[in-house]
Amino acid sequence: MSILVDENTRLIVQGITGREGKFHAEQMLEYGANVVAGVTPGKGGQEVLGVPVYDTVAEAVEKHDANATVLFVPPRFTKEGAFEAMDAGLKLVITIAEGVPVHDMLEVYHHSKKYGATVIGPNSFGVISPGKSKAGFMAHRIFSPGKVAVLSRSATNCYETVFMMSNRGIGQSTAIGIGGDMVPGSPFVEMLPLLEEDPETEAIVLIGEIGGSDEEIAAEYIKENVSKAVVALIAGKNAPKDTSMGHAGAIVAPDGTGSAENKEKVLKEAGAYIAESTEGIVDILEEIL
Amino acid sequence: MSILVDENTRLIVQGITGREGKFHAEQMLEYGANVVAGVTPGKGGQEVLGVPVYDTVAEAVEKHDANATVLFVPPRFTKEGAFEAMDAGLKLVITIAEGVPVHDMLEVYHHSKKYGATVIGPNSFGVISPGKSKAGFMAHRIFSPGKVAVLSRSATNCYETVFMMSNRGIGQSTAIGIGGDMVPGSPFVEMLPLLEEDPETEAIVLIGEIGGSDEEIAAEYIKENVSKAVVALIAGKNAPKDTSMGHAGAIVAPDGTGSAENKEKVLKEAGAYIAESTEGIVDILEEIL
Amino acid sequence: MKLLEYKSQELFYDYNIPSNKGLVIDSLEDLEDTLQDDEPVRGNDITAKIENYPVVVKAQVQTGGRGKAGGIQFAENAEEVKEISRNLLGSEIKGLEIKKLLVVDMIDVKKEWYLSVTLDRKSKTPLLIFSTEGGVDIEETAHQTPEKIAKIPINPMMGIKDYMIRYLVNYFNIDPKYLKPLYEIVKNLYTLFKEYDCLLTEINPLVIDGEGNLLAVDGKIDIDDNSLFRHDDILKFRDELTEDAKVIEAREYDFLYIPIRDEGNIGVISNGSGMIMSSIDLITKKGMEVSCALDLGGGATAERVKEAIKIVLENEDVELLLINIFGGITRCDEIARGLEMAADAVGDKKVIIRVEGTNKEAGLEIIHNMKDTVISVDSILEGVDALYEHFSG
Amino acid sequence: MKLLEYKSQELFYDYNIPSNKGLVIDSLEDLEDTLQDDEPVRGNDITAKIENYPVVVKAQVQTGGRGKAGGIQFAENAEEVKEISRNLLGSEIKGLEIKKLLVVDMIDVKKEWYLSVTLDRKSKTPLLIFSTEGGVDIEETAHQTPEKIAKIPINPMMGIKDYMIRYLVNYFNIDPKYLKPLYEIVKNLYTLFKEYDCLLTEINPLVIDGEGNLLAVDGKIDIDDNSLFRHDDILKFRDELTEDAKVIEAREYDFLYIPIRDEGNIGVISNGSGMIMSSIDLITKKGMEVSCALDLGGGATAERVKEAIKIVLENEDVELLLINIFGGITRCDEIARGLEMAADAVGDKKVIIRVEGTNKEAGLEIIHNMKDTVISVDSILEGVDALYEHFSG
Repeated sequence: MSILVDENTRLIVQGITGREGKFHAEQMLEYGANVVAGVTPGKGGQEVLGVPVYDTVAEAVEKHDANATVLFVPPRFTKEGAFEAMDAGLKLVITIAEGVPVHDMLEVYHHSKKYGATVIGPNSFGVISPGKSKAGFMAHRIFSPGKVAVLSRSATNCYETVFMMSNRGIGQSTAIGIGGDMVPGSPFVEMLPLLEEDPETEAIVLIGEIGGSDEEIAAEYIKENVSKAVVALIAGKNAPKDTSMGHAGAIVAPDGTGSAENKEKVLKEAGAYIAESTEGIVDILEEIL
Repeated sequence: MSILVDENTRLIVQGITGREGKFHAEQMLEYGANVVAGVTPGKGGQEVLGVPVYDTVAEAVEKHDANATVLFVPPRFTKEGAFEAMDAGLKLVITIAEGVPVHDMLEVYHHSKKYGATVIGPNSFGVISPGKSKAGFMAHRIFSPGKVAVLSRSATNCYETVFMMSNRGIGQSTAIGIGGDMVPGSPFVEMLPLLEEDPETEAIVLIGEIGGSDEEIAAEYIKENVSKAVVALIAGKNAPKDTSMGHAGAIVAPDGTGSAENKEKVLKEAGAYIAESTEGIVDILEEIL
Repeated sequence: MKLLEYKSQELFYDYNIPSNKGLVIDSLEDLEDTLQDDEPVRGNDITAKIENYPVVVKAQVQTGGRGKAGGIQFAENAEEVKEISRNLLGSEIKGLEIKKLLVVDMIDVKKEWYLSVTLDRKSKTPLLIFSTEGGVDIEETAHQTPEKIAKIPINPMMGIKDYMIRYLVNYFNIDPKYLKPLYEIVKNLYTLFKEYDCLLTEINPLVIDGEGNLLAVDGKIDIDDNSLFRHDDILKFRDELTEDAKVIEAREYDFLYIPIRDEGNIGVISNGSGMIMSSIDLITKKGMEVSCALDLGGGATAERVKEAIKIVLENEDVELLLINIFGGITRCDEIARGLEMAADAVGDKKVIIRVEGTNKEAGLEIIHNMKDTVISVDSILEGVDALYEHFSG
Repeated sequence: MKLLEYKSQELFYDYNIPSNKGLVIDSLEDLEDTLQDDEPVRGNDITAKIENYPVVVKAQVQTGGRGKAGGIQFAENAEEVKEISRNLLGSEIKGLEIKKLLVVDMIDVKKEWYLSVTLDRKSKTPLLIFSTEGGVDIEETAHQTPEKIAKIPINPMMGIKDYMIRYLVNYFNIDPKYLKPLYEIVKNLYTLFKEYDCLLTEINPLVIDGEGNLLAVDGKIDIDDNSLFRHDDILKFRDELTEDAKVIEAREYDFLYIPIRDEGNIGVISNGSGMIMSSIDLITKKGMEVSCALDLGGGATAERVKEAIKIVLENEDVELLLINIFGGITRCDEIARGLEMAADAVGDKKVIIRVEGTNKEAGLEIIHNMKDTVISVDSILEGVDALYEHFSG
């Protein structure tokens, strides 16, 4: 029992017949994920890696009682794919694609709230509960089971952190790619209650970056509701204003909204430990655990 | 403290400068309702019956901390008016108009669920908590304070029932006009939890009629969740199929969906007392209270 | 408002839903012109003419079972079209006058499907219904073999997505080549459903013809009466519907007139839909039958009450009249004066009247001065008892 | 993608938002033709010509403070337009070349308002922002007198409703005669915002002219880069934007090149946005400055790595290069071989390289065989220390 994804997750891979989808489905299967079906319109009836493929998510859900999906579909089809998944009754939809139009995500975001579905990503490595299951494309070898949850807008900063954590004997309960886009399906604040409740999580690493207000909103929540230790890093302190740093969401507005300074300030006020580098995160974890 | 409307209700009347709006605002004020403001676009700055009028609901809410609204606007403007009210933050929206297009109500219905707002009506007499306050056009003289809640799709059947109840010494906690349309803002089932919780309500009268499945859905809920006595009447047993009986919602589908027989059957199975006439409702109430 | 078949077909055409072309005939003179000029007489923008015989001539009436009643006939040539038209135009099917005929190409039917979008009151969403068993009574299919019908609720903020159709195609084992055309038809049908405030848009049958095309061969559209203010193009067709003349007459006074049972001999007038239904229920429970009911709505004046009484009593079947008023906005004295003014129409017929509410005393005073065929009662139950005393059914 | 003013004005025109007419000049030759023929040279469907002098000549560059920098000038006659154009075209404002001029009618400005629709990341909805204090820096106003700015979140499923505008008109005490035209403009601006996948649509100032008309006199539109696949008409204007040549060059290889600081002398190459930011943060914290950064994205081949290194090192300001790779899809040996292939571009410049992850050993073997200006480190902190040793800032 971990949050979002674990050994009970019956996973669908949308886009399983594509190059990326197939490659990562294989990786997921190797890692022990219970990939019960794949979906590719027009490819229903085939098998990929021994996994049956369906034309629609609804069929895959009906036949295999799936309860989560990960989308390896191009960014322009992510909205449609997420809608199809929610419409088929799935309450966990993990989206990977980088480059999803933000207006598409607005629709997905508001729909998911209405349906009570959790959408992770896009522009995310996915979700992994080390030793149990994974749904996404993260390099799972660097992860190790343990008691620290990691939430990250950035894949690479998450990898750096987790790599050092594992090397220094600090395992992870679940790592979630919040994603680097302007409108993530599930901002930090929506994951925090799950982690606060999760008996397998003892501390939370929050890897944020410049842009938006999701870290500030998380800080408000942490202040009032999170009893577990939170270690936070905000990347992009020295990025120029009004310039996208690669992630569509990593941009400080001309008026200063989204600056690293403010995020660090309110997180600190909320009681979080502030790390100066990914290595610093692990130093703090070693100290407090 | 009654459900929906009571002495703490700070009511707005949308359309207060219209003939109907003004007449019923006066009635409501006479009854003791706390009508804090009126809204009519283009009439902001005026006063009606000593009540200040604003151009927008948002202004009325800001200035008077209103927490509910009743709409005396023509059916074709009901959707817009309800949206404006919800957008201004109001969580209780009472709509009166007969003849609101059902596709408009579909939008209002789904929006209200998203916002967590309660919409009563349309095609409803409103809501009254006798002796405390009222929001609507019901003939309040026939009501009397007491411990029986009345939910009714029909105004006239409600009046008949309440008139006899009051004459025979059975008062009402709150009476709610569910409304006679195909898609009511709040079907029976959404009012039942409030009444089950309400310490001032001891028994519930449910006046349904042919058409739709809202009585069946209510029956399911009653079976599992309602401990208080429920007395139900279903009007329209002898109405011809596929013919609207005046209320847009009172129509049995060609396939028999919405028949009185089925509604009575499932309500009975759910433990409700079935009355054969409005007078019968009062007979049963006398017996069980 | 339920549109006639030809009007539904026109809307299908407007929404790019392939339907079989047809021409509409509403008089024999027009028919002569049409057949001579080889030009259509349709009062709309679809051009059509008879190009190939045989054709099908379909009576435009709002009732099921037209075929069995002789309302659908085949013609091999122009003479036969004239002959059939002469027979059908002006005649009646199930009491409904045939005012218009639709003449359409004969379709080479390979398969018949069922497709509709309806408003599902249970889920408060539009509902897409599809079956490969079309051309028959869908309610029958739903009852006998529910697995042969697929029902898909449509999220109104999402609309029709192609995965829904992929699902249908797989579920029913349909040749994938129909995926795209079926998707287009469903999407367009849903757009029509939304844009015209429909309660129902139905294609039955949706036909696959000899060339593998999908064609809407018969259609039903029901438009929300409350939305007609924004559909002028539809409103103007209301009068051509084969409705009860009394319904139309009552509508002019803003009353709702409802024919109840052919065998009934009791008329009911009340001021509200709920009371109408309750009155009918109680009367029927006593073994009597209601012929018709009229809803005054709120606040009727004496003048309008008079007209309402005349409309009901001019129905020859009505021998007894029950007036049941619970007055809020409606004033009891206006009701009483209206009854007074309708004395001629009442004649010797028995009227049971019950008034309650606003100005009851003033009303009763007027009523008590009337002749003794007007019987005043104090509740609906008393009223029904009084009816029973005079019931001759 | 931030559109130039003239392109924003064109979209306003397309969406029925009244804007002041203008013509676009991109060469002196065209200008001559235009002034002679009295015909417009705009490459689009808006016809405009200079009808009345004086006019305003506005440099089309993507930066604030154009006016102060001489980018907005007034001309009394055709000669002055030519003179100004000769001076401006091809010159630079804040390092950005002026490729186009917009010549517009001089407006008799009575009032200046501010209006925008932006994507509010906090509420995840579009946000309508309005102020009667337009024509100035809205961020300044927001800071100094926040009560002079109204912000209204827009429910994306609901859109713009007229009560929102009624509210604004009352809040700012605006003459009610502007209610309707303002409503139309806001509604159209929001439609534009949605249909063109905008992050920002801004009119500043929205002017009331001498005749009491509302006019969009300057506009900014920012379109989501990720949506450009469905906006071909916009995509083709990307090249005319005055962007860093290196950004364009890098984009051809699907890299993201980000100029960081003019004073910087360190280049950073990494495989992910987060690592880029982290690297810059750590370098800056040590008192050093980054000139530019390049994000390889995932899975770069040796050939592409070579090109990336060349793009960064061809920047003359770059004296030191940090390559920081955490390889998942990206293979460390490909990185190392790319560096090998870029030997010419590297020359004698110091390269600090850190590789971790997939095929690390193979990568390190290649790196260890390189000359000693290539310094291999085992973590980003070590890398920053190594940079500091060689820093000459």
